[in-house]
Amino acid sequence: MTTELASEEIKTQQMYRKWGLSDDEFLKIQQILTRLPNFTETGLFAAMWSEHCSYKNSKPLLKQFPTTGERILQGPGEGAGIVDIGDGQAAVFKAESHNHPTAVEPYQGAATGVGGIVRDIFSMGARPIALLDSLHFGELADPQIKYLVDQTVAGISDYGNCLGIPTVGGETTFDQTFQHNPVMNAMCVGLLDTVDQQKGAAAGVDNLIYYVGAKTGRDGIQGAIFASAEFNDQQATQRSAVQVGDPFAEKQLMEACLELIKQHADILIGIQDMGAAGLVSSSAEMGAKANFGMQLNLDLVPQRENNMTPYELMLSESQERMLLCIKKGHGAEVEQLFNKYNLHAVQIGAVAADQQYRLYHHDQLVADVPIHALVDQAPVYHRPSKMPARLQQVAGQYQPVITNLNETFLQLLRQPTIASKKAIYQRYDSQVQTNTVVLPGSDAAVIRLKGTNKALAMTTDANPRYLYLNPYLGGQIALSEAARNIVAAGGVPIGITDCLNFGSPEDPEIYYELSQATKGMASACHELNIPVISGNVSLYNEYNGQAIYPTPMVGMVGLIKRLELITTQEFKQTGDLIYLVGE
Amino acid sequence: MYHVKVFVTYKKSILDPQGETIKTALQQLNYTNVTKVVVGKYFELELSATDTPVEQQIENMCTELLTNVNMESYRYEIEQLPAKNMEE
Amino acid sequence: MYHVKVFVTYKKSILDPQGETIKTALQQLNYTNVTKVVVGKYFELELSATDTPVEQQIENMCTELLTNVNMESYRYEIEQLPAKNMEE
Amino acid sequence: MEYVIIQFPGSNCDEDLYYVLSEQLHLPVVFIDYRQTELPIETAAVLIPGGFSYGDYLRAGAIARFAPIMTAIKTFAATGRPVIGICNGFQILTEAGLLPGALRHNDSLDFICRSQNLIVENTDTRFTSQYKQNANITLPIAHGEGNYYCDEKTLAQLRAHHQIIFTYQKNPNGSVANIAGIVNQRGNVLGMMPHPERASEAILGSTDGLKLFESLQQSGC
Ligand SMILES: Nc1ncnc2c1ncn2[C@@H]1O[C@H](COP(=O)(O)OP(=O)(O)O)[C@@H](O)[C@H]1O
Repeated sequence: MTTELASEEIKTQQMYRKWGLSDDEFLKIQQILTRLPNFTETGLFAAMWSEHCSYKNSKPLLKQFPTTGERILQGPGEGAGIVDIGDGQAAVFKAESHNHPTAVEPYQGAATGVGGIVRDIFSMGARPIALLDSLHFGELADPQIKYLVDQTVAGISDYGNCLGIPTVGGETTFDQTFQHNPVMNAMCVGLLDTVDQQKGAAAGVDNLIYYVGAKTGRDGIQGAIFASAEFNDQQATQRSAVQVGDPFAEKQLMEACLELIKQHADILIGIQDMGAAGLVSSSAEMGAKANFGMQLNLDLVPQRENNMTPYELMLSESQERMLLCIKKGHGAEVEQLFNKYNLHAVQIGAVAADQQYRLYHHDQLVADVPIHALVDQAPVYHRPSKMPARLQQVAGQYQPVITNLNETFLQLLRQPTIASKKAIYQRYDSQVQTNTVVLPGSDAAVIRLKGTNKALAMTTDANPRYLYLNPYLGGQIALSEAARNIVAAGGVPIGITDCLNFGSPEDPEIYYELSQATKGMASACHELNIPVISGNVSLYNEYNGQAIYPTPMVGMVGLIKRLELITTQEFKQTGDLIYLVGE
Repeated sequence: MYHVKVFVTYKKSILDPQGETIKTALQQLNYTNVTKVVVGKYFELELSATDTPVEQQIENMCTELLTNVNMESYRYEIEQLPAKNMEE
Repeated sequence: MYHVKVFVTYKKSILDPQGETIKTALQQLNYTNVTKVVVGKYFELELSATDTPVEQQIENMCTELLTNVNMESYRYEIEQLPAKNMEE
Repeated sequence: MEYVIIQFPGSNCDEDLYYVLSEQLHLPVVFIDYRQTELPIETAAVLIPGGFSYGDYLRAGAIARFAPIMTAIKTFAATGRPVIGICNGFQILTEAGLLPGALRHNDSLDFICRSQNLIVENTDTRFTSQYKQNANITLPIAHGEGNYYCDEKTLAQLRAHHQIIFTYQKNPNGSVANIAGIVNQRGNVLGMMPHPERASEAILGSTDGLKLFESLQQSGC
């Protein structure tokens, strides 16, 4: 077992630094609490104030994006965004990155990436109807990259296929810049009956906090801790940042949650996925959003391993778990429903009147902090920005030398980035649910909506090379490419989600890339009148100080108003005329 | 010639969904005395001697290809075969 | 308490594409002395004693659930554990 | 009479089958849960859908075959009434011994999802009467363990009794004798890897699968 440092030792040994908190941040926590945080509390703050949970580095930049519109029922801030598509229905979508886990264990990393994004969608009350991905790897000639590609694709395939959600599109590029830092982004689209719309909020004193799904183990506990000194090698190898996905459990969890939402709306107050920073982020966010406090008894958390500490229980990222807020007095109904699906449903706490977040373990109060401090009071940073040297030079126009046009043409087509991606997408079940009208291989995939004459078009696009050369223009191009793909399928763009995959924002040159890319994206959003309804930020994609090319992935959804409008990209008949349009 | 058996299982902290599912299935088939099931991979290799000691070769194969040391642990048994016993 | 290891592989007459793939991969990693690779499944079970002899229980589990006798064969090793050794 | 679709934990083509039978063919359909021990008295045919029962952990279909409803299905099949297993349903039927042989991992080791040209080898069954003998049809496949295996003796029997119903024109997965679908000797239990329910509407690119359900309907069930 871990020896937990006492408050004084945390401060004097500055061990919070290993968890990613700066001296200033630690001081700020001290001021909020008017005392020193204990070990568990320090861990809670470190997780909640991490970039992943707080967006402390990217928040000011994300503000540039338009996020509202007539159709927007839910913008950024929930599990996923929601766009009204008429007839009492809405499209729900979001994308998420799983770059680091994919680098460490490609199969499980990619699989659990899919699992996480799917939970975000059904937690909003929507049935997931499609998955897409955006994959960027090092050069395919390298056998290790081949293996990485194979395993990543296998992970996405096995997880999505098992859930019965078609994977209908994506993109795949290869470049040296991703050699040690692959990018794996997954996007999920769901269909919501708007009456079922949910929020991840826990309101109403004494209402019940339910833990449902798989047991908690020591997997995925904040990666940083493995480097920390108080673990010896032996322990380090016994613990792992890698999480193993259980798609069968997730399928059951999805069906159970959707049944709860559809048939027991009266007792369900809030529902949220336990994603990054597991139990702490889901519970604290649910309480803070509703402006209530919460108390949890950690002894009640279903546990897969013995002697887990409060710190481990709160920060575990075990998969396939959800947190529910249930109306007081209705716990038995929930337990019955989840038992039917052979899943745990355990009350672990209740909503509190004050805005305090309290954890009990073995009858002791082990954490007692203001809930808003965890969720809303993370510092926000406006980082210094500096134009990278390469952009300051006026780039000479590259003049390709072509001696044999045919040969060059064939060489281009042979480039893995340009060549057909059939070998990848035919490993995904793209047809389950029998709605996929346009299969992968065209510009955007098209999913018809049964019972209506409508369909949704969807695509993911990023072009890291353009962004490397000009982050602002590249950001605009990513958005316009996605929009062209939607329009080419017969759709009108209704919203985007994004994943911002960049290096360290603490490097002024990277921050410049990030701010310029988002600025470019935002300007294109305004120009095309497409709001951003959800997204995800993945920073620190670096290896030995070398960052990946700026890679903002745009996931776009379009509404096809009538099925007759669906268009595919192939030439249909000899003699048909070919036009080139645009500038 | 060597005949080598390699056993790969998840490390202890790692969820083993297959093992859990099979345990439940066995219990439902009335093998209620089964308290634990772990599912792993099993490899049988045949290889001829080289300059590198066979143990070291196997160690390397395990860490390079057969397992992901981030989440799996391995064990192996090496048996030296009499010459001319290449096919079982 | 018993600790049982079960090994399941395809029957000999059946092609093992996984084994072939791994053999090729190993050879590409310059383990050119590897002449054969068989891939199988590996189970570790823990069970307590019952009225039925443990061998018979394991035989039954293998034929009923753990293998498909149409295409797989199995082998097992049973080890009796000293009492009070349920957790590793 | 009603058509019964069995729902196992992890089934995921159940709704797709339901949609075809009820929306395209306007047949009465019910779902039956795997924990049930009886089929409705009015059952005309049992359909076991595709998906990943129990996550396909261990082997596809290996755990589902012990579900309580399987006993009732065996009894039903023994009376000569029709049972269809599609994809995971086929895997379950072989594991349960209702059909001979077994399904291995695809020889590529990868999951494959694509349209596949098939030959209808035998139209003298209640599942294929609406097809033309030796017709070329196109149905989607979507499986990781669809590589049919049986020994020589079983294969000779399958041939002798015309039990091979669908074959692949080009073998996608390593199946013995290009087998994509078979019936039992009595001819009332069909297992097939391709998905007819995914090819039952023009908007999805093919209606070749619809004839299978129409055949069943015509046969008077
Ligand atoms: N990783 C992937 N997953 C699913 N589909 C993919 C993937 N990569 C590419 N595709 C599909 O292949 C087709 C071509 O992709 P891409 O080369 O990115 O096209 P384009 O250059 O036209 O945007 C698209 O239909 C896309 O959905």
